[in-house]
Amino acid sequence: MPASSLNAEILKQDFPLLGRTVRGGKKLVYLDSGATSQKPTQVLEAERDFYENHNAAAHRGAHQLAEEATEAFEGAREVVASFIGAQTREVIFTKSATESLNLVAYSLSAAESPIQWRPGDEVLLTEMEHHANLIPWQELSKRTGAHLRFIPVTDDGELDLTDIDTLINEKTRILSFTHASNVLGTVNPVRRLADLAHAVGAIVVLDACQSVPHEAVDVTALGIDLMAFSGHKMLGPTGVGVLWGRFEILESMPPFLTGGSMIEVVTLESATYSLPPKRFEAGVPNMAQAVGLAAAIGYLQDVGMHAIARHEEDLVTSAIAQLETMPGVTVLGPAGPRGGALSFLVDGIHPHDVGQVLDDDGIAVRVGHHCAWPLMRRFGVAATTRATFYLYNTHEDVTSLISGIRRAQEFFGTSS
Amino acid sequence: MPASSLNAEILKQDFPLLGRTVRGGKKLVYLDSGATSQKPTQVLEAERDFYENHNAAAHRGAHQLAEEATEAFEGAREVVASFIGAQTREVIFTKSATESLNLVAYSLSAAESPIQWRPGDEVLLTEMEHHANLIPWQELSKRTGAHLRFIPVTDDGELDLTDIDTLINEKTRILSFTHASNVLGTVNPVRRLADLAHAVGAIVVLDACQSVPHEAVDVTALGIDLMAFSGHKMLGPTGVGVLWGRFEILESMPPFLTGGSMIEVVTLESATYSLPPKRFEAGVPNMAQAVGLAAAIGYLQDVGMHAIARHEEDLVTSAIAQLETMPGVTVLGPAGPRGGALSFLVDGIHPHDVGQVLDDDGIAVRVGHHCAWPLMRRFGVAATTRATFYLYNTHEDVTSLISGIRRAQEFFGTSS
Amino acid sequence: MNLEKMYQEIILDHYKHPQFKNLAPMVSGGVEVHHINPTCGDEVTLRAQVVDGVIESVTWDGLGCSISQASTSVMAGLAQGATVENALELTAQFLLLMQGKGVSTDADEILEDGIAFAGVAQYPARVKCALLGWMALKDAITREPGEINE
Amino acid sequence: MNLEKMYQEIILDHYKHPQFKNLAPMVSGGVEVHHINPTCGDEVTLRAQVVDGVIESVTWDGLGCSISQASTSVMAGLAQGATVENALELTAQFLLLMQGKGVSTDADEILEDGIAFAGVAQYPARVKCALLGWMALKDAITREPGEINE
Ligand SMILES: Cc1ncc(COP(=O)(O)O)c(C=O)c1O
Ligand SMILES: Cc1ncc(COP(=O)(O)O)c(C=O)c1O
Repeated sequence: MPASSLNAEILKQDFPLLGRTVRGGKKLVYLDSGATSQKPTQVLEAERDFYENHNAAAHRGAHQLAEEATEAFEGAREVVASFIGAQTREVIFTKSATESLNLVAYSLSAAESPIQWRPGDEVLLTEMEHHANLIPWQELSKRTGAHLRFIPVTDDGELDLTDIDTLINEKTRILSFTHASNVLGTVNPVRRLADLAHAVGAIVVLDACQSVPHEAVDVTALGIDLMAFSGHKMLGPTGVGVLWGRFEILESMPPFLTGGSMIEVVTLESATYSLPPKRFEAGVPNMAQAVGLAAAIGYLQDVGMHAIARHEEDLVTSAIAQLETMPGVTVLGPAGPRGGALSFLVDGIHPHDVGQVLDDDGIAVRVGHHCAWPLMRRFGVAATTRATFYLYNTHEDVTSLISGIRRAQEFFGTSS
Repeated sequence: MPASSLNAEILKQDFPLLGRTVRGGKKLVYLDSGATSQKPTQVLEAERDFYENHNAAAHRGAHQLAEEATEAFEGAREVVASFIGAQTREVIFTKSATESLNLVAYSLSAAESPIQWRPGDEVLLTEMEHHANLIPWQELSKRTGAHLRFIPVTDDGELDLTDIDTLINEKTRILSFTHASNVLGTVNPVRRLADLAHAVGAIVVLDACQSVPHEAVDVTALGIDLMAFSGHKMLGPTGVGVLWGRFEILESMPPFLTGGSMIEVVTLESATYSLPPKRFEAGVPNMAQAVGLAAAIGYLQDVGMHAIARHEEDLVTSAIAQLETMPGVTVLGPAGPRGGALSFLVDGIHPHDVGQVLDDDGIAVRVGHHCAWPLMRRFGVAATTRATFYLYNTHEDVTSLISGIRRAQEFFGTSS
Repeated sequence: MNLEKMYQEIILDHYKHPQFKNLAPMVSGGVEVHHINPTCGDEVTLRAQVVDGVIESVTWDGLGCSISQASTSVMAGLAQGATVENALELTAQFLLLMQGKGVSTDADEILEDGIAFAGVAQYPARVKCALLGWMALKDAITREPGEINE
Repeated sequence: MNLEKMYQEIILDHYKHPQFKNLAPMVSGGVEVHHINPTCGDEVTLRAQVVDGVIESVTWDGLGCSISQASTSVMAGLAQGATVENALELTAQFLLLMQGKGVSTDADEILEDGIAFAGVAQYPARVKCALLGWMALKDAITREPGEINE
């Protein structure tokens, strides 16, 4: 049974990379898990075991290895499904959340899409979307003529729902938004928005990149139709993502990538398509990465998603409290409850320069627009410095961050 | 310097999986590398080293790890480029050849495609294409109205070029075909076809899945425009493929997947796109897999592509010679020179049953339509049994295959 | 598990002498279905005549491996004259057998020759072969008469 | 490499007191370009007046980090009054410096304050910052006069 709390110092030992030093012997303080997480040995071992013992083309051979590879790959699908409260056949392996979201945007704008686009139709997003949940819809809009509309963001970094009843209207065909902001840490009211969108018959898509790694997510409770996330942000390998969809929705959607293993019957002129999930998994799949992702989920479950969420909340609350006492430092986003992405500004020092000083101390944060450029414009900044926390981060890491920022202020002569 | 010949027995020791047994202690004889290859320890170590020492989001962070990850990923791109005689900026990492081919088919049928489709336009394929190089074009044909035409296949399994001057005509906008058949082993005359297609202004796409792993390929010498292949068939990890394209062509193509890291400037309403290769690599990339693929290429280069090609030719020639002496056994495809895919039929025994008997002896072959269903129809069969060879296969493996087939004939009482 | 255990004599017998593999002419009220195994291209065409809930005749033709041919032959033998209800129950039992989930205690009584396929469950890639004809039967007897499905 | 070596005094000076950061009014025959660093959003707007192959004036405005601001300031100082040919040579030298490929022996003479950026080459992610203003210059002085690029 997972414990209700966790010991990050002990967990850290499972992550070989976290033991290394950078910039001439400085201890690494990794606060960039929002971009990509580190991997525990258990995940690396699972991938390796696949390659060394069971590697063959899944679904394609009649020999023992092919059977084992199929079992490993399909077993991984079961693990993912049960992790998010879904049916196994509702889980599609993609290469990334980016592919998952593109799959949806392409499929829903194809000729055989369950949505028959009419002039004036709308797709509703928010001002806080990652480019991965913005540009695919801009492209869809070019193909279908649909108008993009945006739920605005308040100064506190929350969705501004004042006009939600006009934003969600009978022309809304799709609502797609992020569960948790990768910049502000905001956690959005999924169920409420999903219910409003469903009331007008829209399809609801959730970008769960920044939620599934950090808290228990149940797709049924959220009341959504489709959901995307990436393996590499949740202790899994690079090169694997997930698209979940309600089976009825998936079944109504035409394929996206086409090729081997997703067809029923093929002639030179035409092809009929398999049922989901196969319909959406053309080609020899990313088997080892799916297996690695399943191992990552096993690791997260052993630690316990509630313990992880509580631990991160602890860290981010402490970080915010300390940052707020520092002159010249402004934290963006809501006070709480919130996710673990923490963006801040330091008066008179550009985020690149803040990041550089932190890096010199061995502290890895991200600086820039975080692939959410429109949100930056909304806040009138070109960039922020962002720290993100995960299960292996400690209070000591927070302390290092705070001292690093202080050093930056001293270095650039902006400390008072 | 790579030697001119290789010792498969010694190479085999680098492949942990090849040491295992199957079906109750039988020595594994892996003859299914055409579906997916096994991986040497060197590749697994390279991936692991990336995860344990350099893992971070490439192109996205300003800290040391992010620099190292970027260097590892971009270094892998250089390795791939020099392996196929290309410029570095011409190499795009995808998840698979299937994605690469879909990327091309989607991009070339988008509104901003360099091809402006006109009624009556044609896309020319061949009857021997893998579904991955067939169905994406069927879908393109639905979007653009283009007609698909096919270069027929002779009874010997070669392309029938009798009518090539009418098949390639001023309406041909794209010629896409496989370098080497995954079923018949046929190697197609790339340069000749590419030159004919270029003479009418068509874009030439090559499916190099079954050539790049097995012989030295130089994109310039081939005279083509775009080329797709998969890492997992060439000792690399699953979850990584390559699209190569002449820079001028890539630069003229609109993006396919959209999202982070492929844009210049983004507003809520629109985005401008980076130059290739970034334009085609949205999202956090499959870094570890790219690094693994580079290690696989290093391994292949150490052994030497010419030695590999010669070794496989040796094996396949010997196998064909032995099969041809067996009553009731028919080899499909050309006598030679040919690639290493060897399909055959055994009178009175369905390929599934042949495969089952071989499997019982520990011999892994593939049975079925090999994702080339139209080609099966062309030969009037539902399926074949296929053995494929690679650098780690030995003459002993060929002997096992022959005895296995004999056992199948005995078991089903068809041996005379 | 070895080859001999999987390919029981009964299976090889049915394979070499398939029963009811001879499509009866379509009569009014008959149903024809055509099923394909997409992973290998094996096909079966099946015609069934159901009158008042009783399967009066099942005939078939097809291309495929020993397992698919033999299991379709066994299926056709069992289905002749059975009620639709019974045939569906048989199909369910056969499916359980193939999924290796254990079958009811009297399974070998009701499945008769079908029980010989128990070993196939050990080879996941062959399960689809064994099910091809059975799924065609299920499809045919749960349709409206007169339908022809391609 | 440490922080102090990267952020030389000269860099911090230019950052705090950027030169020619004050867009001159557009006059006929002038060129304006606008460049953005897509990985971080930093921007520069640059106006140049070229008469008979000589850069009569370069002014700029922009938002960005210390490195991009300082390097644009240094660039503007060096470019005033230079010939287009010389300015392109300077740009080439600065690019070599940033690529860590070594520069000509008299580089510190011709790049003057620019040589202070040598340490930036150690930080690949910052190289683009240092190049932002220079690339804008190169773009501006190789265009036809009167062009405005967004
Ligand atoms: C000739 C050919 N083309 C395309 C493919 C598709 O490759 P993948 O499944 O790795 O995308 C394959 C292999 O399955 C192949 O043999
Ligand atoms: C909120 C959000 N959505 C989408 C993505 C895209 O994920 P990926 O790059 O793994 O496809 C990210 C991460 O970069 C993210 O934080």
